[in-house]
Amino acid sequence: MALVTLKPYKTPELYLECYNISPDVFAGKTSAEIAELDVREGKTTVKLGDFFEVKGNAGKTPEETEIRVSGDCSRIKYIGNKMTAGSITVDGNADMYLGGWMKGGKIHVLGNVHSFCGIAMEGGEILVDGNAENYVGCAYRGDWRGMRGGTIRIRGNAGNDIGTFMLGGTIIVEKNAFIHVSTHAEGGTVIIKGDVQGRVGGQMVKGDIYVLGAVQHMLPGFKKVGMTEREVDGMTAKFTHYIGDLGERHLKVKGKEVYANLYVMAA
Amino acid sequence: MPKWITQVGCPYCGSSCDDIEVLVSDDGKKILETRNACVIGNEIFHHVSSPDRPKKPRMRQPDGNFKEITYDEAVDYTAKTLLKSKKPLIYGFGSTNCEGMSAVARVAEKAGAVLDNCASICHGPSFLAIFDNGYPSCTLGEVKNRADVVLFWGCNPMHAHPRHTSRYSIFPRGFFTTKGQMQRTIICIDPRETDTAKLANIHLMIKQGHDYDLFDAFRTVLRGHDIPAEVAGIKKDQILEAVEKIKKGRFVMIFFGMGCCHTDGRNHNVDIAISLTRDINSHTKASIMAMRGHYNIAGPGQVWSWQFGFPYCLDLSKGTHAHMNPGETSSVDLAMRDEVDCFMNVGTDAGAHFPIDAIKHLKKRPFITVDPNICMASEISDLHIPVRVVGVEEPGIVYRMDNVPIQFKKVVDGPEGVPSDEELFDRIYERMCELTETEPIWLPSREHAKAPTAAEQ
Amino acid sequence: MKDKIILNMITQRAIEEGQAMEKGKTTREYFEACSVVEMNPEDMKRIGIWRNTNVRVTSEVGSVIVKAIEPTQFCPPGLAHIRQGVWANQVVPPRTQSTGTPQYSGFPVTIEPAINEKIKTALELVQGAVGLWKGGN
Amino acid sequence: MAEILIKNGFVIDPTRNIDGDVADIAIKDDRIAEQVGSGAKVIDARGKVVMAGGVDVHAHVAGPKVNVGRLMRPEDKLFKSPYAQESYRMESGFSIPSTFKTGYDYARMGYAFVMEAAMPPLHSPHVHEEIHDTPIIDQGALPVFANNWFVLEYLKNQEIENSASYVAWLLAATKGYGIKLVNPGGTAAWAWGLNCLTLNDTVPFFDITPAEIITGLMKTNEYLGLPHSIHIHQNSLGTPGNYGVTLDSLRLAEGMKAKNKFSRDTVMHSTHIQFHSYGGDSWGNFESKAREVMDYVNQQKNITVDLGCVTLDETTTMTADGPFEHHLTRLNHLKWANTDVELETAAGVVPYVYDKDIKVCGIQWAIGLELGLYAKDPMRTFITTDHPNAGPFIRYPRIIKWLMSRDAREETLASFKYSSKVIDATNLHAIETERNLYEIAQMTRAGPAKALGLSHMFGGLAPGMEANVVVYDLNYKDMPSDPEMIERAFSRARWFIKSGDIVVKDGDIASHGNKRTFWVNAKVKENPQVIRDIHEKFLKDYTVGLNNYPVWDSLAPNPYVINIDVEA
Repeated sequence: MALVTLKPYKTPELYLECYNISPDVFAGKTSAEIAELDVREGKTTVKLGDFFEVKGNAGKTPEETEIRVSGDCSRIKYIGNKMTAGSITVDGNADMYLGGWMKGGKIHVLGNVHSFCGIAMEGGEILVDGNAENYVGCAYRGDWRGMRGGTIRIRGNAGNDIGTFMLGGTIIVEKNAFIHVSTHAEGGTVIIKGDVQGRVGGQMVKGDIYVLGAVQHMLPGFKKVGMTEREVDGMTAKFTHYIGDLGERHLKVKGKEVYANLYVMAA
Repeated sequence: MPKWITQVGCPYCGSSCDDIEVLVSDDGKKILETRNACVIGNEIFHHVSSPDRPKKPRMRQPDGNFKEITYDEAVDYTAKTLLKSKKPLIYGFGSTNCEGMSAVARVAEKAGAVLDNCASICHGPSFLAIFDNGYPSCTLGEVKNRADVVLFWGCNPMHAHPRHTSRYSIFPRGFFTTKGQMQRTIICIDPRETDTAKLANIHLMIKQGHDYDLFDAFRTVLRGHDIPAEVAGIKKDQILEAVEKIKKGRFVMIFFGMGCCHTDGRNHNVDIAISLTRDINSHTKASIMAMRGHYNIAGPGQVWSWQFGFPYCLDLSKGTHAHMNPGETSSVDLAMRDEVDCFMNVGTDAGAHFPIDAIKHLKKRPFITVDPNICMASEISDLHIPVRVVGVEEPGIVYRMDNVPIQFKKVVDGPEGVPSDEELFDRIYERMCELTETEPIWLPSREHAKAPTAAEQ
Repeated sequence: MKDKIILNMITQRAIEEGQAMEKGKTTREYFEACSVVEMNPEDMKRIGIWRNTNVRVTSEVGSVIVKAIEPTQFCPPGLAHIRQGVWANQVVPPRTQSTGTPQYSGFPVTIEPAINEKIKTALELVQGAVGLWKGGN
Repeated sequence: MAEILIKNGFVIDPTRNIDGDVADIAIKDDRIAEQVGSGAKVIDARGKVVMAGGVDVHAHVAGPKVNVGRLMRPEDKLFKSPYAQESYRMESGFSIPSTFKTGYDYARMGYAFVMEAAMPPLHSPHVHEEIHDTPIIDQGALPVFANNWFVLEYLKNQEIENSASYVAWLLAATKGYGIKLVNPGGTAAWAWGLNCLTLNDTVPFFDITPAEIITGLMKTNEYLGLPHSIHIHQNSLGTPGNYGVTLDSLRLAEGMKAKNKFSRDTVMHSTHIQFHSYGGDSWGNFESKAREVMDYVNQQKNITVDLGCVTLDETTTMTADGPFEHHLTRLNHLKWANTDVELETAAGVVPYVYDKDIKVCGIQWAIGLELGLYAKDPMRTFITTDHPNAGPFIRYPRIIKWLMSRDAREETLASFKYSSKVIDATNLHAIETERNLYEIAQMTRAGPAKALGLSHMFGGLAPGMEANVVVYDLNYKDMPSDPEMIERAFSRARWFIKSGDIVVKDGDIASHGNKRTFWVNAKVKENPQVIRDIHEKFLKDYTVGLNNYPVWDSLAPNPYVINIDVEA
């Protein structure tokens, strides 16, 4: 692995759109070439080197490229956009669209992330040590094809719209979530280890949700069908099993409707 | 002799009534009387003749006071400010015509601006829901002529759209609804007993903020499943009764408003309402409609959709393509995150209608208001540029809440020397081209074709 | 009796507000239409005020003095309503749930009597917020 | 504008039976001229093909339902704007491009005229707003009539004269071009959630059948002598086994005579015939009936068709056939927009993915091409995709490639997951026909121009015609062996002169030209009953004032009005 470090030395006046901070773009480039990559600030085009001190050359391929952003990226959008391999570590917070449209590789953020983290993700791994704002692992506006694969793990809390229109992959929120989990989902798994306020699984067609804490307001479209023991993220526990959303359409397999599952850990 | 002008459009709410009659003075300059308008519409027509209206741009001086300047100076300042900004935000358009919205789009494209309209703080979530789930809707005439079950969900037309219920939704006798109100079942869902709820056959006094749960209950019942004894503060029996009425309807109409868009879940409250509408269409005919607030607030959604593909929150700063993602490119989020470096408030009053914190953020940078009247935004602006009042002094196309285009007349002359929005923005655009030494892009067939005056019609 | 009460706030349109707004936001009519909070008489009783008493409404983002009135449209206990406009927006949280639209309705506020406090004009509130107010207090 | 001489190209002009002759085309101002002076700008077209500007008889490019499609599909725009050019307006959208992109993309392909295929009359100001924001290309729009209350009532009583007076009034009020029928009666039924699937289903309340509506409007059209024939989207679109209904509808033209002053000799244009040539009785045994349908079209000389070819893209369906879109959303579960328009019509919009690995999509693709290959008279069979329903219009060059190259077809067919099943359900695999450039010119220019009654202006290169001339990078004498080159050449014209302006150079937009809006003003003698009916319906049933209904002249700022004096 070849390590490229980006050390922020200047805060942008507005926000930077850094579609280029990705092993796919860095691969095969020297630190000088990387510093010359375009980033956008509003309608102006500037250079990555105008804001970051770049050290180290990238590997030949994305797989061999490791990027470390040693500093705060609270005003940096699109880190890891569309990346397919390699890794990125951010030593602070990151702004919107972290790992958006990501297909492979690994991103680790030590701080918090803003909204739309892992939007339309297809593969790879995102790990956030802090909190996430809203729309973790969501679809782009209007698209019925949301997150299709990969794993997003938020060690802290997350806001609303987790896994909206999700089709596959796994999202784990280790603390609490606000509202709207797996809305419109047609696959995938969301695990909330803390509490959720409500609207869990609304308009959900297919897929699984695990809540290890409490659901404050259950939707009327979810029906209790029994108790079950399940293994979740390395631990086994007893859950109350609900199916739903009974208000939504469902696919039929051999004449029987297949519902989405909501497992709430038994007290 | 003063003259009555008929079939005049009213530039107030999304009902966009076009049956107003206006008595205009001999010299064609003053409005003496109106007929058919609601109290609010009436106020607008009369306010136009107010002597306090500003007739010249006003620029804030270092001492904090305004000084009148010429339109040329105002145009020059605006053009330079937009060009200098890395990411200006141009917001508003609650009260302009489509001609103005088209002209401002050219300015925004040139300025690399974010272009947003009042939907952003109003029915924006409805757009998000439409993106996700579509919009099975109809024109208001269909409601008048056919609807026999009408739901008002989180909306209060008796206050926000005063003539809606008499022209379209509750009282009118239509082609297949010859008995008017007698033939309609009105269902109102609102946490308060509003004046609209008082007109309803069924009022479900929902627990505020739990609309999504109640919609889910409606859907669940409609699919033949059981629901808990109480949902969102509403007893199961009442829910079953309402669903039964809906199923028995021949044409079910759902109107929804800010009770869905301004509360927790925002877009998903509308989203699931659309799902419900889809479901009802498996039983009978059903449509849904957003109670849009202003007479032409559907306009920018139309104009910018055909010009750029998005109805609001358009980020045109990327040069090559337009980008939209409310939550990121929406005015209040941009303001709170300090993501823009110039704010232009056009035909609306962000000063009064944004949360005050957002205004504090925007005020850190140049702040320009284009509006016929003195308003909160104008009074905190660095520059206020007055324009003519659309629908009264300026004709133009407006889109009613059902997206029907209506050609609004002009009834009186505007104050001398005061331009229309379109004229002003074209001048700003031309100045921007001069300053950047670039050729303006005019579409030859389009530009400056003037709508007819009332007399010509 | 308590000295303050927590209510769920909504801010919505009213025809009085619409009419006054078109007359002008600096008019007496606009002031009277919008600088009010509608709350259930039971809730008023809980903090020991009569209708038409000034109260301080405080949310997570700020506070504003308005006059508590009996609802013109029935408001159940626990719910409060300030008509949309300048006074409401002193307390509306700008958070949007990443949808672009602020939390105009459904946010907690604390309401307490402020009998001797003056209700500010629209201009004072807005200009005051951005350091442009030149009138007295 | 001035003089231009396009020298030494291979000229293909079916209107004068010219097929690849090397010749010069002279342009003086906005017309083709016999000759020009020595000062003319010379364009060297040596080794390249020269044709008249293209004419699209049917595309949904402007108006409310197109815009609903744009509005509700942000994902159609994400990261997509391939050809955006500096110092032109921003371009946006794939299957439902912005108006700017629509004008630019048509121009890049060398198209001069595009007919907006369905205008809801109440929304006509919107249609014209979009048309004037669509640069370069000339456009007209067809108002929809077949579910309009006035028309249904007049035709129920067989009052052709009243129907004609109303149609003439509405064409003028909406600045419309001709008579469009969409799912006759079925859309009116949809207002109550119903449909008319055969020609003899009665329309609820109005007590009239689709067959009577079609015949009545055909008579109305010829009574008025409009430039275009009636333009019909038939009942039962997109349903397995619908070819029977299709043939029944086409047969209604038998015995009808065209009566007009525009050298149009057809009385019915049946649009996107691909969607109406289906056999089988379910999606399981769905199969092609292209041969049956085309055999009839070939022998029935007074009808024209356009193909509506499926292009195998992710696209957006939109039609005034409200019940069809509802049916579609129940099949694919994707978002659904609908707009019922008071007294007039309806429309629906649903995204659709024509996935080449789905058997039905492959069959649909084959049917469109079969129709184009079975056609014996390319002057009566036009290339379209029913944009954006079967695919976006920017795929016309790809359809041309498929029609011109069996290899290209076979390559596509072979790439299907279920290619053998598609082969079983269709005839395409066995068809060896390859269309030539002359036939392509008939199917994209000369033919549609004639059907629209515009053969005196468009579709050919005779002196006196509109100076719409396009130069494609194709060598008539040495056609490329790689079919991709055909697609590429038709996608980006080397030169395109539109009404005398050079609007495209080397595939890029070079000017905004001077677009026009075409509409038809048929003057009939005053008809007091119809005037009374109009006033009454606006007073009682509409929610818009009659005064505010007719489209302002300022909305069609550069009009080309075709005036007709209808003899009593």
